Amino acid sequence: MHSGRQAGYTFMALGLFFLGIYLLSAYGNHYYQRVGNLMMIYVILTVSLNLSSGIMGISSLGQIGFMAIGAYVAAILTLPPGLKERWLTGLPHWMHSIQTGLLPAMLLAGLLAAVVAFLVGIVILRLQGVFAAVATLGFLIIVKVIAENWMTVTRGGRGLSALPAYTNLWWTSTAAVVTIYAVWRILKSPHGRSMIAVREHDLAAQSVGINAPKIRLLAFVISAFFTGIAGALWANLIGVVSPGSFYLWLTLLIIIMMVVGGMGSVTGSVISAVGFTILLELLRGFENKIAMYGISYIIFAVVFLLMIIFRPEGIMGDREFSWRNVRRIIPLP
Amino acid sequence: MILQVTDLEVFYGNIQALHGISFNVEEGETVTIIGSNGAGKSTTLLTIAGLLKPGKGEIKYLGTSTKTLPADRIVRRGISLCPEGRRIFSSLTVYENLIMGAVQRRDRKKIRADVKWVLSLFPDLNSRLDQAGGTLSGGQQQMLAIGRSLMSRPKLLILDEPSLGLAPVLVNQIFNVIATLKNDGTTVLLVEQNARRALEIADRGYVIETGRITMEGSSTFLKSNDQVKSAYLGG
Amino acid sequence: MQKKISIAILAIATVFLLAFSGPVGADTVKIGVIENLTGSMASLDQPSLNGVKLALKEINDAGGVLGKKVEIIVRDGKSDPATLATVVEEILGKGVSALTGLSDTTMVLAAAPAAQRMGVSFVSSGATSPSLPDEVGDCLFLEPFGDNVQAAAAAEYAYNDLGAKSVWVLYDKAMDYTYLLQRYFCDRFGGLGGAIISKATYQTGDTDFRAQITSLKSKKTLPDILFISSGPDEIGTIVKQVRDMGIKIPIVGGDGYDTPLLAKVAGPAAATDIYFTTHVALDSKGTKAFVENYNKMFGHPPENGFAALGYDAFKLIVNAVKNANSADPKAVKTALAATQGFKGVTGTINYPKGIRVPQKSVTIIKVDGGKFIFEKEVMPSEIPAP
Amino acid sequence: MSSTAYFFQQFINALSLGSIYALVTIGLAMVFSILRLINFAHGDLMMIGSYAILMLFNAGLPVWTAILAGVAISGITGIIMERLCYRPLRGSAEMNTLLTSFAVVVLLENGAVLFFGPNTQPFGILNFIQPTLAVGSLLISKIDAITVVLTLAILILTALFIKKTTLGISMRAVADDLTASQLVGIPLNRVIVSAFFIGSLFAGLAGLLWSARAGKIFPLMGFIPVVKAFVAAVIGGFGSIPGAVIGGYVLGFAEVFFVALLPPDFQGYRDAFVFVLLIIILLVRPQGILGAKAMERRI
Repeated sequence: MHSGRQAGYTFMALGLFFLGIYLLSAYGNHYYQRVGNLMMIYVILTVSLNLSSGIMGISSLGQIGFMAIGAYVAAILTLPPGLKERWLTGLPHWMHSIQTGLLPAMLLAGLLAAVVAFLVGIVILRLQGVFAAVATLGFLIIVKVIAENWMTVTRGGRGLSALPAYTNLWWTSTAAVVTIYAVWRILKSPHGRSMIAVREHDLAAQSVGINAPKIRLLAFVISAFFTGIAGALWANLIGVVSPGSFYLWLTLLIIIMMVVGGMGSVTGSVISAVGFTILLELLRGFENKIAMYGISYIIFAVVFLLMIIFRPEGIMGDREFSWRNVRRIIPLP
Repeated sequence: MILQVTDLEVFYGNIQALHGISFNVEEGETVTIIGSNGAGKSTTLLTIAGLLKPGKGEIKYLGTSTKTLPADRIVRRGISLCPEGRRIFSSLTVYENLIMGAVQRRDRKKIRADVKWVLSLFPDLNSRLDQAGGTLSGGQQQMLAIGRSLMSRPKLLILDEPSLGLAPVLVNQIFNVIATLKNDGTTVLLVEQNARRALEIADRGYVIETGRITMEGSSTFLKSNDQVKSAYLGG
Repeated sequence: MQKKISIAILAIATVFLLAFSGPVGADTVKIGVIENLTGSMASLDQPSLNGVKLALKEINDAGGVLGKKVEIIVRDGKSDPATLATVVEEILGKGVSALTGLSDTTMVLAAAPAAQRMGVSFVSSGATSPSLPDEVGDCLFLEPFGDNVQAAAAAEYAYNDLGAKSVWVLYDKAMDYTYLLQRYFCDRFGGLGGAIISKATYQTGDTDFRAQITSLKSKKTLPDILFISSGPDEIGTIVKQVRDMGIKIPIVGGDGYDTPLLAKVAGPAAATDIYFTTHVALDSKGTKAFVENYNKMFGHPPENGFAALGYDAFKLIVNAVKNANSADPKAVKTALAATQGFKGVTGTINYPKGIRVPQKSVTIIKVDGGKFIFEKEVMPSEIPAP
Repeated sequence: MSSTAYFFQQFINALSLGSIYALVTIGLAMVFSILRLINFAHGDLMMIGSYAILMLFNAGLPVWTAILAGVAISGITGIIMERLCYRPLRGSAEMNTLLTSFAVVVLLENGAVLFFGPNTQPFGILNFIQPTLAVGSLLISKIDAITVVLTLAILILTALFIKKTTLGISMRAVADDLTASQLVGIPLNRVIVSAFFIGSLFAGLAGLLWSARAGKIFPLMGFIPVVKAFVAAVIGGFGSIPGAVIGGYVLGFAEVFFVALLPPDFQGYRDAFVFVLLIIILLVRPQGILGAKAMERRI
């Protein structure tokens, strides 16, 4: 198929997507908007996790730690100055009077998460497989403990509240599109091929001149950047950040979304994040109907177990969406 | 016929390693399979031992199919594979390694007697019974590996490259033991890169190349065959 | 294959969108109840929901309000702020007159802002941070007293009635409630002239407090009392381990102690010489009926004080609906803010003008041999600023 | 209290905490050494064991019968878990089995919430042995004494089992070389099931001791001990059973003395400290502090 035509389709699809976003923000009720926002944030989280874990093959259980860092950075930046002065006495004085908007908060959140990922990555990425998983889980717990104890900067277990509700569907959907595009481009670039090569065979890749530690670190840092941004969006969506919010449940949720979508497939991650957000809402509805609270997580866990036993490669494996395949079933012009 | 392999095909994922090989071993015989690296020798043996599952074909042991049995059941039936690279349990003692060879047996007294018997075959191990397997020298490890295989009292002993990487003196020692076993009536299937030695001891042999049997015959025939000579016996 | 899946997902999504956008009937008064029925907060919020259900039954048995039946819309927040923020929108979309539930400040902070934006009042049934109403806005009401009130009452009781001049403090660092409670306590106790010997901390979920207790034992001079600021799940274990290690000093604490677990986990021998502040004495006349009815409905007595708080919070809302003579959220809010002399199980609620933390008296309970004994009802003379 | 007495008191605290960690860690390490599976659901076996004991006791069984039956139920649950969740995944990627164990955690914990209710329940069935033992100025709670003695007895039995019995040697052989152990005819399923069973029995027992110390049980009680056991396993060199025991005690001592020796403002950082320790050990001595050479190739 002609590449110009593919680009045309893509722009049309994007146009439709944003039209949908417009309709939802203008006419949808708050509940659907909220679900839509969370869906977009889960898309960002899953796609960026897929970069480091699926495509690059780093077994990380600590991804949500970067989200926590992003969320706290954004929370501190966007917190009204009066509250900042009262609560966050450990901040440098000049920061008390600063209150940024969402965009700078998001970018700084992403950057700081990336910097931390860089430092942590240098140390932890020397480990492989389950040991990397254990160490990154350790990182997640360390982040939580610091958030719980660094009273003068994070306000401890009480968390930071009264954050301005900057986040809306335009922000989350744009950030999601940017994340998907960026990860897609990386995947299709020489870097992406190096990542897959290192994942598939570390030594062989090194022998053809790929700097494996560097490429692993790169994937880890970029992934943390987008995860940090998701954290910032989350903070200004929910309006309160606390240490317990960024912990095992979210960790498990996005890993499951990634695995079910297909490790290595950006398309799979998007489908899966969207699908699971809806599935979880449906299950919640079901749970309310029969008033057996907790059953939704049980079903969720069983779905995952069945999936990993009978279709461990996930919905998409490592295949990607292409207009060519779409044309096979739907006659596009 | 103790072992009959027919049209065996084995795949690693999408890659086909064996393209339908057939051979057989008669009771009391010593049969060798020779071939170069990657020809499919070890794949064949691991499939017989039940660690790899064949895509197609049949493996019959004493008349019944074994291809769906798990590895431990195959050992219980009387096939014992001494794997390439020895693979002894390095953190277990020599004695424990031997006991593990008899893990399928319940006759404690006979097991003890068999330990003595194995030690008589490999006297070097005698003084090292309590030493960890990993601390043995290469030759001793090979002896231990063969000894461990013998501990299940196999009707069919399969040896995969028993002389690989050993000094000539040790190679002699290993082959002497194989000769002893042969004389005692044990059926032996031997895979060797050292084709000369293998054909000296074996009654018959097969040549395997890229997953296919390309030649078979008595040892004398193979030894005198020009192709075998140039490819495996160093001209 | 993946196409089929995505089509299926789309289909499901459509069904789901339709299913949840049904018309809102006007024949009942709807009240939203948002509780964490699963996850870490469930042990506080499930009893709270039970309290709501009991109140609902009583109200509807008595004919409802404004001639209509009352209906509750319950949603589980799963102890997860994102879920809470979502389900609160879902409930608000169904046209509720007011919302209630939740026992933890962080959780309220995740759920309540949406209600504030829509102008629907949210009566927090269990969160006790006195600054909460100001952090959220004029739609947020506390049903219980603020932590500053009960902490001050505890400090004054310890200093004046128990004659304590020094205290050792142990608190849960991971909870807003426990942190604030000990802070207000230390403010007031220090203000009275008492000495704080030292503080130690633990975290929700810990089960071993011996290291902290042993370091207390190593002090040259032991304090007169221990102030242990803990939630209901840990206090029994702490008391047990304190007493196991031979420390007989009186223990003082807050409403987190108000659970049968305290005596059951610690055992009657250990659960002695303990004093705590709470909303109500569960053995007093005013609560007898509540405890009996709860027992009848659920087959067991109230798990903890949150059951009574949930019960009261719900009745408080219905009372406001009655006073407003309307189920309109704005009218209900105005009526709530004007609440005077509402008699609940957990005390009498008045909201002074512009303040949405009730002025309630504090009950002090003494625990002796595992039995909760009503000691006195007090109003602290000085209350630390929120 | 003199400083020596203080030290000894903390020593006893650490010994008893370390004993429970050791018990939990053995099961984790046993399964890991054979399957390379980190079973996060191991902690939930503690929960299931404790609930089973309590329910059987409440149903009128004598204490000791209830305990034996409850511990056995925990062991059987371990076997079921292996059969339903882990066996179908045998041979798949390490990450997949790790995630599966997470899913099992979600399943069991939410199942328990549904089945037993979310509330903390008092666990006082050992209260009849509660009183403390005074030795000089030291106070030793009897449950601590029982914990330490019982753990020691179990450790000795385990050592004998691992060292002397065919099944025990088989476990070590499988841990050593999976392929070779199949070739010599070790029945893999039987060994794996045994490892799960024994590990789960110990988890059930650890659950009993843990719950008796805390005096309460709740559906989510298993997670913290399993994460700690995890750290202990790493300290000891993952998969090594003597290492697991040592790791358990090292962690018990580290935790107690961290809280004992540091000012309260830093006590909250205890878990962060524990995990920094874990990461350092993984990097510097991945074979664990025991440092057996044979462990290195596991990483």
